[in-house]
Amino acid sequence: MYQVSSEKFNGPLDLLLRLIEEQKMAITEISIANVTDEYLQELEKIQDQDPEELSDFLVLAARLLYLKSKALLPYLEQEEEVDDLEKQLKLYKEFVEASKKIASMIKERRFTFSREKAMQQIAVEFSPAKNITADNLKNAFIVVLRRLDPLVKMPQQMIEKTVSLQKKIMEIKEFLKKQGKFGFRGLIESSKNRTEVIVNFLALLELIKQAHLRAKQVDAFNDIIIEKV
Amino acid sequence: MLKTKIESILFVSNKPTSAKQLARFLAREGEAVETSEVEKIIAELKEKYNIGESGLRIIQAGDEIQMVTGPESSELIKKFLKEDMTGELTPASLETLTVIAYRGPISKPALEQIRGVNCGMIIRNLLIRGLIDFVETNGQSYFQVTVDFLKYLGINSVDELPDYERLHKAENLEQFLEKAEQNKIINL
Amino acid sequence: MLKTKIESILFVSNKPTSAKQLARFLAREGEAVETSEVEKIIAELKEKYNIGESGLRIIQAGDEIQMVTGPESSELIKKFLKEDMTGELTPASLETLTVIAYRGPISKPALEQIRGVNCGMIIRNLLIRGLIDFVETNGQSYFQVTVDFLKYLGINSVDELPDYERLHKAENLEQFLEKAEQNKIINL
Repeated sequence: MYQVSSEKFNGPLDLLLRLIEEQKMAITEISIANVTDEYLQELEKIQDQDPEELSDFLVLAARLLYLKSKALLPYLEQEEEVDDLEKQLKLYKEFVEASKKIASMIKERRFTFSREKAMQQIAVEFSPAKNITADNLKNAFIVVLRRLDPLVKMPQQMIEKTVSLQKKIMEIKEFLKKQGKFGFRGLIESSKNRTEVIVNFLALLELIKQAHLRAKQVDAFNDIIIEKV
Repeated sequence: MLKTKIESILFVSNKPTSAKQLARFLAREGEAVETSEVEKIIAELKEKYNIGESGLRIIQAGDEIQMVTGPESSELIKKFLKEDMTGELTPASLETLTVIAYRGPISKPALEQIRGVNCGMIIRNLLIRGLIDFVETNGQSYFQVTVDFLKYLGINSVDELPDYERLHKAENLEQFLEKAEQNKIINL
Repeated sequence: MLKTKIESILFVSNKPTSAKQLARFLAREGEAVETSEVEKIIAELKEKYNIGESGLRIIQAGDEIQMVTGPESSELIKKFLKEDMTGELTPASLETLTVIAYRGPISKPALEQIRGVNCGMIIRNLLIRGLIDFVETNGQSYFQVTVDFLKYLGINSVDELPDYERLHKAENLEQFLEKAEQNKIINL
């Protein structure tokens, strides 16, 4: 019901797939990494998005940057877990194509129909049931009301201003001007929600990529120290 | 295939029809056909259904034909159709009845938004059981509980339901419906 | 004859029913029968109606079975019943519906893993339109398409969808979903 104001994309994978198809490339790890910048540009344009959905776009952005920054941050390479974005995107594409086939099946209008019992043919007869009691009704209604709660609260969250990636990058630059360096952990802990965690992470990766700052870690379990270059 | 089409029409039709009516309907829909041709097809369909082991029949009285169940199942069918009308209400039916009781008169779209699922079948069942009925306003049906329902609960009107004032106008429900209306999802 | 009786019941029933429901109803009426026996009879009836020239079909979505008209008669029947089918689906809804059709019964997390995006609102809308429903297992809801979805597409069951076998069991999908579950590091 609360329709997303930007119905341009059916989600982050849809956006990614279109960017790759625009380049007329096959889906490979390389072609995916290659459209990262275009993806981030599109992401900037998406505003007033449902926060849940926006965070899905951001999660994918983080995965793209991770993929792309493997070369820049060689120690990431050592981590054995592989992000199977390529496989996921290929599978997603299969379903996108299947959905087009289903759309054309619907267009053929080969609907089938079941028999309708004509209401007038059935004598309406008052047939109550033992479980119809005032208390049962009241309790059932309370359950219904409770179920609506998250639906009512969600649009209020939407009003919260979206944290913009660009704004975050500026903030970090400003902060570094004054501080010189700071801990990665502190930055993550200062984030108010999942979306902000991801935005902070993205902003950081972007700044490392643009060689504005450098990340240092003494050993695997220590905090990562971010420094101005 | 004309034969499969006539077979389909006989299936969905709730009342008797005739070869002449069928021919006229088909002609209107761009399938020009003689009544005699329709009669021939009906004879074929009768052979298909009325001979041998079959749960369906095509019966004819004068010009009137109809597809019906076989006589050996008639007792069973009567009971099957009554099934829905007896026994406890399912949780989904009870919930639907509740929303209609506390929020009625209410339209089907509004009811479905509140419950978050399709309610077509359940509404039909509650209607047949005489627990709800409806009023029509501007071509939209609004459902409400029946007098029999109130009597069964031993109350005179819905506002005697427990906590009616508070629950009927629950804040989150009002907000929810307001949003739904803004989003032009439902016509309240 | 059990078969003719089941055939009759399917004919009169205006809503989907299941082999289990039928077996239970028949048992109550003194015709003790196993669900598996009813399933066998339904398979026979499907063969009778769904193969060759026939104006009627028996369709199945999950456990739900219903007797309907054949898709060749669609335009005609629509006019005859003066009925209009549901409106357009948005591309996002259609995509979600597609994944549910091929992969159902499917949980919300698995669905969202494939689409890469939150599907809460779309699921809600599809439920309200009656194109999907859900079964609960261990407190988790699993979504699947309904008989109404099949009627909308004019098919007898989901395995008639193009490429069903391949997409239903899409290579590596199981491992892929499992791995995604473990790899929460990346998804934060």
